[in-house]
Amino acid sequence: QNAEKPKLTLGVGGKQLLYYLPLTVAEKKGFFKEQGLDVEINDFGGGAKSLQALVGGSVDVVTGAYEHTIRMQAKGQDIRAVVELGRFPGITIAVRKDLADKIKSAADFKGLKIGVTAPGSSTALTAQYAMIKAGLKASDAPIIGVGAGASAVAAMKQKQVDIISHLDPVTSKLEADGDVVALIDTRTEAGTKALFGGSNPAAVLYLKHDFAEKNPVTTQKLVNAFVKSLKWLETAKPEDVADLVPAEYHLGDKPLYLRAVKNSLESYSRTGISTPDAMKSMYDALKLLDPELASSNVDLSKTFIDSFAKKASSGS
Amino acid sequence: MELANRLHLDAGQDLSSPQAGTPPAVTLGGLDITFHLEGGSRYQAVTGIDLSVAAGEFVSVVGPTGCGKSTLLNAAAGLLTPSAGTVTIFGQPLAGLNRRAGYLFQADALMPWKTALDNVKVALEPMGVSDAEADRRARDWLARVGLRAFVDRYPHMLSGGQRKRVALAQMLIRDPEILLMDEPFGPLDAQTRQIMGNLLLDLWSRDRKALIFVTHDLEEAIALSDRVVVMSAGPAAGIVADYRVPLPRPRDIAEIRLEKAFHEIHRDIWVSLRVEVQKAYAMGEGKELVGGAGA
Amino acid sequence: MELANRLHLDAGQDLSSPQAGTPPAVTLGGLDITFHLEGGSRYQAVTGIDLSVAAGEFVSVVGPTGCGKSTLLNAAAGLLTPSAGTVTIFGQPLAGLNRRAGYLFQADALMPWKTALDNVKVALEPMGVSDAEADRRARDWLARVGLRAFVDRYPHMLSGGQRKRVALAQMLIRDPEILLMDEPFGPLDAQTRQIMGNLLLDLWSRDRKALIFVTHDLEEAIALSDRVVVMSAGPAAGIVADYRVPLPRPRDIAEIRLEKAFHEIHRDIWVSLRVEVQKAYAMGEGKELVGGAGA
Amino acid sequence: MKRAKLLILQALVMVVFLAVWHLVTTTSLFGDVKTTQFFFSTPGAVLSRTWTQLTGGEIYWHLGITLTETVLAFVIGSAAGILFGFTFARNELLAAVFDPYIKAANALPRVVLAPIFALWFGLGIWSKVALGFTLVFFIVFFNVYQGVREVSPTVLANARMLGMNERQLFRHVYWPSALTWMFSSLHTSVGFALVGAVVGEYLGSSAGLGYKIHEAESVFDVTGVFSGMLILAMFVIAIDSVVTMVEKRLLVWRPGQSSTTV
Amino acid sequence: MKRAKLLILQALVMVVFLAVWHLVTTTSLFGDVKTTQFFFSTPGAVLSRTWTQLTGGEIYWHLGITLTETVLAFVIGSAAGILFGFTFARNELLAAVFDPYIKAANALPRVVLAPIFALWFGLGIWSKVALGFTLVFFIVFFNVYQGVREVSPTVLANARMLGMNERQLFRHVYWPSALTWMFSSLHTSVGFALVGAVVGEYLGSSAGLGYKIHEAESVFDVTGVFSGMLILAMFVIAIDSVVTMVEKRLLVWRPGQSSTTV
Ligand SMILES: Nc1ncnc2c1ncn2[C@@H]1O[C@H](COP(=O)(O)OP(=O)(O)OP(=O)(O)O)[C@@H](O)[C@H]1O
Ligand SMILES: Nc1ncnc2c1ncn2[C@@H]1O[C@H](COP(=O)(O)OP(=O)(O)OP(=O)(O)O)[C@@H](O)[C@H]1O
Ligand SMILES: [Mg+2]
Ligand SMILES: [Mg+2]
Repeated sequence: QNAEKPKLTLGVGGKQLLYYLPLTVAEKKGFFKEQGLDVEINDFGGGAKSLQALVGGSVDVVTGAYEHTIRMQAKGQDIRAVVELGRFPGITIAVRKDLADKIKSAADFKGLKIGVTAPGSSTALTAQYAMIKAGLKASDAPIIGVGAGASAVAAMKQKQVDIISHLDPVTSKLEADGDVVALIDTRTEAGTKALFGGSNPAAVLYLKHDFAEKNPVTTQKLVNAFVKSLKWLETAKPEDVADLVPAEYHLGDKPLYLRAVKNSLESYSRTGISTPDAMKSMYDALKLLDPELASSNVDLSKTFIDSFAKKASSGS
Repeated sequence: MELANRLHLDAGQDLSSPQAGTPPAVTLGGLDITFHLEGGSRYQAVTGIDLSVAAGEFVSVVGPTGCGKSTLLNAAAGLLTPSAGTVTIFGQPLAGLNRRAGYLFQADALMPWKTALDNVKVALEPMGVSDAEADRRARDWLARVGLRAFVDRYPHMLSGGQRKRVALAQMLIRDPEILLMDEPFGPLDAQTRQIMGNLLLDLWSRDRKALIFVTHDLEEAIALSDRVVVMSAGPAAGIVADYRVPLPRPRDIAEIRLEKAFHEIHRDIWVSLRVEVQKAYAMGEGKELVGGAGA
Repeated sequence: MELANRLHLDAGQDLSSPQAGTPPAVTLGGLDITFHLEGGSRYQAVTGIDLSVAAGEFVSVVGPTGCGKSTLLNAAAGLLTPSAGTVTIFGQPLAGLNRRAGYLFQADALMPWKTALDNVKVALEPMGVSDAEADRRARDWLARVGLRAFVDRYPHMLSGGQRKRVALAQMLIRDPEILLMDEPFGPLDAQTRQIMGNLLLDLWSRDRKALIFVTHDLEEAIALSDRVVVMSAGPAAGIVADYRVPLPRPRDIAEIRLEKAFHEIHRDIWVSLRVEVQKAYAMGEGKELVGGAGA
Repeated sequence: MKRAKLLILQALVMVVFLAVWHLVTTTSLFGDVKTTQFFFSTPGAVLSRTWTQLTGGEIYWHLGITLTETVLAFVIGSAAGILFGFTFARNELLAAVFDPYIKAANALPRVVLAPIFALWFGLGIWSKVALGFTLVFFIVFFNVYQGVREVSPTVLANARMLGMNERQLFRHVYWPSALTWMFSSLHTSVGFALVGAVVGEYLGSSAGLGYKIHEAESVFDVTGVFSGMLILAMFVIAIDSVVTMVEKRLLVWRPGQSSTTV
Repeated sequence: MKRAKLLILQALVMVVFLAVWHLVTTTSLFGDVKTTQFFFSTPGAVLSRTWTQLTGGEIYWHLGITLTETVLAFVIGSAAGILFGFTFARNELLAAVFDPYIKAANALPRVVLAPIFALWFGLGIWSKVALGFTLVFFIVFFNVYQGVREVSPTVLANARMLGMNERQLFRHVYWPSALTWMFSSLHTSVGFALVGAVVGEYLGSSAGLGYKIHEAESVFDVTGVFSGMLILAMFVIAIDSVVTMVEKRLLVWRPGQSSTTV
């Protein structure tokens, strides 16, 4: 059966991030081609921008945060995830080395400066969630946007922030340089459980509902490709990943890259399917933090279509 | 004499226009021009100016420096709206620019980004003359003002007198019905002045142009014109005398200075002018009133 | 006569400088000035100019329009580096600007962003005069040129003649040892010219200034100066005659025109000038060679 | 009278703009209402949000920070632009040697430089000032450079003959002559100073209008984004009118467009 | 001779710059070598990477796209700036009415507008052109506007007295008179056109230099970032010299800085 739309555009906010590794794997391993798809990948300055591109119709599908689908449903945009790529958020909350002996948990964050990728982003929400869980108020510590790349590293090295809630490779870089000590690490199952009480969908492939309805075959093929790359990642060693991706991705420091991959490998989804529990835990966290969502009533079954991923898993 | 001249002003039109009945080319009626200054004060440059120039008439305007001669030409050209009074061109009240007039400015007004040739050529463009024809005529005119070897120079590469001659060619090539000329021969030597003067007379006498000619050279004014108008010193300058030049045409401007009638009228005008200049100087120096400047 | 004058050129210094022995204020020796034109061609404006002006001497320069008078003054001011020849100021070869000279430009050179008063005042700033003192002296000078009522005007609010007089005050207030003046009285009426001329003579005679005065008014040149230098027509203009004016000082410029000696020298210069102007005109018109312009 | 007419016309433009905006975002003439609102919100929502913000106190704190950054970037950037513009215009060799480097520097995308600024100047206001500076500086620099070279040769020669030294020439000739050019560039650079500050905040900060806008954008709150931009716009008009006032004062000497009679 | 001296001096500046950079990043005089290299790479690495890229073929594809965007943004932006500049300068009422809106529009942070441009113009080159346009337009606009108003009143009056209509005035008076102003603004806006294109690519695209830089930046490949910027810089110098050539041709009539004798 041929895809209805073999040529499609995919949006992503920071393709090189380990967060989106399954995409690079699918691309480099040729899984899209295998399915007869010609996918043009558009890289955006951030997750929000790629979502806007989807709503505006500039891209067909997006690899982005699951959280976006909840927000969009709350705004009446029927955007749904079709395959889960990351089962743990992959966000690490770390404290600066020289404060490590004083700050032991989120309960001690009061008054400290917390660096996040951007105000309102998932790194910010995770940090605030941790504080609320520890009995503080979300406004007890100033949230500072430090950006996504080298500027985040700079902010920590210069002691502009005390705590950093960030993603790889920033976290691994800081850890490797011995600048920070991780407090909460949602790259691992244990860390995620400790914070959210269960797994928590992170990166997903999402699209407009009508796209899935109009192009079921295309969607299925896409999901097949992603599930295949998840399967590959399940057994891959950090070295395999390093060999697969372009050399520029190695952060100019291969041991660092290997370390970052190793830290992250556990967080990729195994099946591509998210559980309702995990989805609910995410929604509850959002409700707690975002006044706009607090009063919302989103039907979570509309945020994730699991039939494609199920078919892909059983098919392969 | 003074009185006679003043009377002549009113009767001027009939006497001076060769063809009575057609409306005069330029009529300034009760013209007042007041400038706004910084800080709200005003300066009344000229007041109560009545002047009529018939088609085919050559009128020179003389007066002490700063009395308002250029201002008068600006009003006749439509570049300046008078505060009071009327400007009538061939019987029509003037609204906006005076399209039937050519104006030779006192200051440098050539386009600095065009060569002498292009500056003259461009004057023909609004008339729809073809490029080749415009080129030919512009070269011809530049030769007539003695600048054949300088056609390709930009204005900044020309001397003051050369620039003035380019401006002259630029104005004359359009052959306008009314010529307004503000010290056109100022930066020229006496000889070149005569050559240019003869050129101008030639052109003027061919068809019935009206000419208002501002100059500081009284001899030149008399040698060239039908009437010499003397303005008083500013502020609030007016016309104090209007002399008819009783010399026959055609004239050779070099020769005419030797005639007796020339000397008589020269002396007359000189005296009335001298009074005005001294008045102007006294005022400017502030010995009398710092007059009108704060009205 | 012609020959005598040419000889006088060489012997000029001793004859003309009231105090032989001190070096002349300005000496131009074998001056050549050639301009580069677009497209690589050249225009030789003046060539082989030898001119010496002693301290205390008043020299007028006359010549057909475009012959190179302004160019000569520019060279003496140090604004233009000659292609060949030397400029010597009080015995010192001139390098860079001539700091001992004041220059009245032919074109408008007032700072448009300063009022008449400020334009004159600013000339005293390089001399370190205090502000109050500068103000007093500037007002005084503006009054002397007849502009007391116009001190607060910006240049664009002044008439052409008024601007020229501001520039005159601006130059004279500094009291420079050498005065270079390019048609200073061009846009002034005959009366004002005389007043300004007397003012200038007054100033000049007080201390031994050297004065190079470019004018188109031959009568003015004779009435004011010790020597009148006549330039030939360009291109490659030179000095063709150098007349000493045999009139006694002090002079009243209005009266002096009535003397016989005045008329004689006027006629002499007029003739030699006329030849040059006609040559210039013929050249410009291209009847003879389009000369030198492509050398 | 004339002033009133002008204000009415300006208001009219505003009303037409709002009406079109309203039409686009609340009727389905131009596509799906939900999608258009996702991108453009509605004028009503934006205005009411702006009102809420302006009457609340919090925004003024952010505005204050952005204002400080903008003014600093503008002042330092124009001062440096003026200084370098003059220096380079007066020193041909210097200008010729550095010309390619300046052109190249002007073309560097500032967004990419943000991490370096953060490194050098920290995350406080100074990294934003630096970003605004890089925008303002070049605009002012090129205009002042040109302005100085445009000085009328005669006026300059005259001033030099009056014996002015370099400093006096600067004060009495170059500076006034370049003023028109400078003000033309200042009108552009006021805007760019603000852009620099906001983009800097957007890329990493803890306060300021750009921070607010970024926050709103991250949670897809377009209404918040537009109301932030609206506040910004009002803000720049205020700063610019100060520039215009100064300009009017300093350029009194200029001949008006047409001759002025009563 | 003079040209050679200039080139030597320019090379010298470059060498000094590289030497300082080298010193900072390879010796521990200015802090930890690893950290400084993390932020600034080393000149050797950047140059060799640039060399690899320029000798490889791939970069030219990206360069081509960025070039297209830059040129389009520059051409359309300046054309619109010139057009509006002239129209507004010739129509006082229009200028007065729209003045605050133009000032406000100039101050909007373009980064925030990127999604809207993507919506309107898609993800292809046109959304980047739009971004570049918004930068170029205002710079050119303000300068042309001022340039037209700077026309010498006497020259204008003379041209009008010669009977020129609005179109002829434009061709023979306003246009040549505003040229100097325009070119001054074009030198700034060449850079900004490129900034617009690159930032647009940086914010969302699948090709172009900005894309390459963004890619490099997010994997901490500073060497890649700097080599991208270096290529960019060489690039803008090339475009700018074209502008300078055109300028030289069009402004032959201007008096030189000093009087020219042989
Ligand atoms: N824009 C202006 N604002 C104020 N006053 C002005 C303005 N233009 C001219 N004046 C004044 O009006 C008077 C007449 O000026 P105008 O230029 O007509 O004199 P003029 O007779 O042409 O003198 P000149 O022979 O010196 O050229 C002068 O005193 C001048 O100062
Ligand atoms: N920058 C220049 N480039 C080329 N030629 C020039 C330049 N400046 C002047 N000339 C030429 O040199 C000659 C002398 O010019 P100059 O201005 O000295 O004449 P002038 O004697 O002062 O004339 P006028 O009495 O008309 O002012 C003229 O023919 C002029 O065209
Ligand atoms: Mg006048
Ligand atoms: Mg001259």
